[in-house]
Amino acid sequence: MPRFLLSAEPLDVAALGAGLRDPRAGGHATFEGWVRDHHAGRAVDGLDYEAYGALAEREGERIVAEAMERFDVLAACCAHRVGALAIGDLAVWVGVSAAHRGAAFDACRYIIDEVKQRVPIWKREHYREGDADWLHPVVDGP
Amino acid sequence: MPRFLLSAEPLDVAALGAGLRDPRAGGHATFEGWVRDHHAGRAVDGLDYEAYGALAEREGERIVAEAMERFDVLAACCAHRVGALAIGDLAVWVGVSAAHRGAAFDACRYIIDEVKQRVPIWKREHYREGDADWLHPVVDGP
Amino acid sequence: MSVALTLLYFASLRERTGVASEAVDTEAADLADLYGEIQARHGIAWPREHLRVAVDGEFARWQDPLRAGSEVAFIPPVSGG
Amino acid sequence: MSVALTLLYFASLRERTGVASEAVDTEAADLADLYGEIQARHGIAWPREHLRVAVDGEFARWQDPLRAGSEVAFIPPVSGG
Repeated sequence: MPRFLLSAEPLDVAALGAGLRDPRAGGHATFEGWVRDHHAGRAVDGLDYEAYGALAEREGERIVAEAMERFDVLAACCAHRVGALAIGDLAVWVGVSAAHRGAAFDACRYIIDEVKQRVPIWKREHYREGDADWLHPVVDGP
Repeated sequence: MPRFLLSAEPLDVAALGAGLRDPRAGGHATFEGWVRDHHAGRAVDGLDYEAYGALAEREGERIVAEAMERFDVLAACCAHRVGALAIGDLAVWVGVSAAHRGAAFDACRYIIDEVKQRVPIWKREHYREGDADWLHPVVDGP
Repeated sequence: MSVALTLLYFASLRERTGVASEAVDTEAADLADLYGEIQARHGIAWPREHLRVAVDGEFARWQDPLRAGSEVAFIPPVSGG
Repeated sequence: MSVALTLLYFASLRERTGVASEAVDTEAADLADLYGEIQARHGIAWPREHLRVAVDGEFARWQDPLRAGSEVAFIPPVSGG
């Protein structure tokens, strides 16, 4: 079963969470990224996500696998929307189950941090003033 | 609206999460505590939670208020079950919405850490071998 | 001069005393003193340092004097979550 | 000796080139060289240091030689999540 998925349809959070149940798990941490109504001081109306599908899925799987190696967790999954989203829509979901809560939190945060930095998905913001822009935040090397 | 609640019925996670929606929020972190099938090397079949209701609700509210002062978050809530629970049941839920994910994670973790240390709720574990025990972990203090 | 109080017991303290609450008349000087009485009467092993005490649904200090008609709870270490 | 490749463009690079993909024949020595050609042809401002490059759905190094028939993507800074 894939542990990273791209979806053109709204994410089914209940189903995603159900896939991470484990009788040995005492803690389950999740992160939801929602489309918010502002960015860098500008009012935002909505956005589009575009992905390089094949590479995004591979890199996403790699990130989840890294999290499962680094932290003492039982199950983890990440799903990311593509397409047009409105304010308040769920853009990305991460869930992690672990025996203890510290590892669940740490792995959840690792996954969302790495996904944002490494997975080839791009956001085009539509501003209330009518224009739109692809976001390409430049990270200092190497 | 209370930001900490005790419930004798199963927690409705979808409703709890819906109460924390905000168009300014970009990140939503949650923690779910599940009843797990082992503790301190013993197989566990289920457990009971007992609370000192009036004090638990006050101390819980205080903890959520502290989290909202310390971290840059928009909304937060915690709900805790009382009564008899089976393996896999949801015992406690924490949700936090914030403009940015760092604050959402930090506040979520703060709330669950403090709830576990300070809120007068007690767990009685039923072991597969037939006996049962109230848990009273002694913390070095103050 | 005795004071009438209600005592609340939870978890293993409730099992130890066999009651969830009881009405007492006490001459204890403060909450610490009161706990000493209760410990002796019910054979409670918990040292006071491991408990907290609450009066009328708020945490209190062991040195606080007793208030007539109040509800006092001895809080053993908690294990929610 | 020229090599036939497919190039993929995403996000602002796709808007800049006006196509999501294109077939090219190139004599570039490696992926870095290829990016130089494409930059010049499409007037792309991004310095190579800000991009990553992928071949057939896997990240690659700019010094890698070109493989005939492969699919090459220049990856501008990402903004998912």
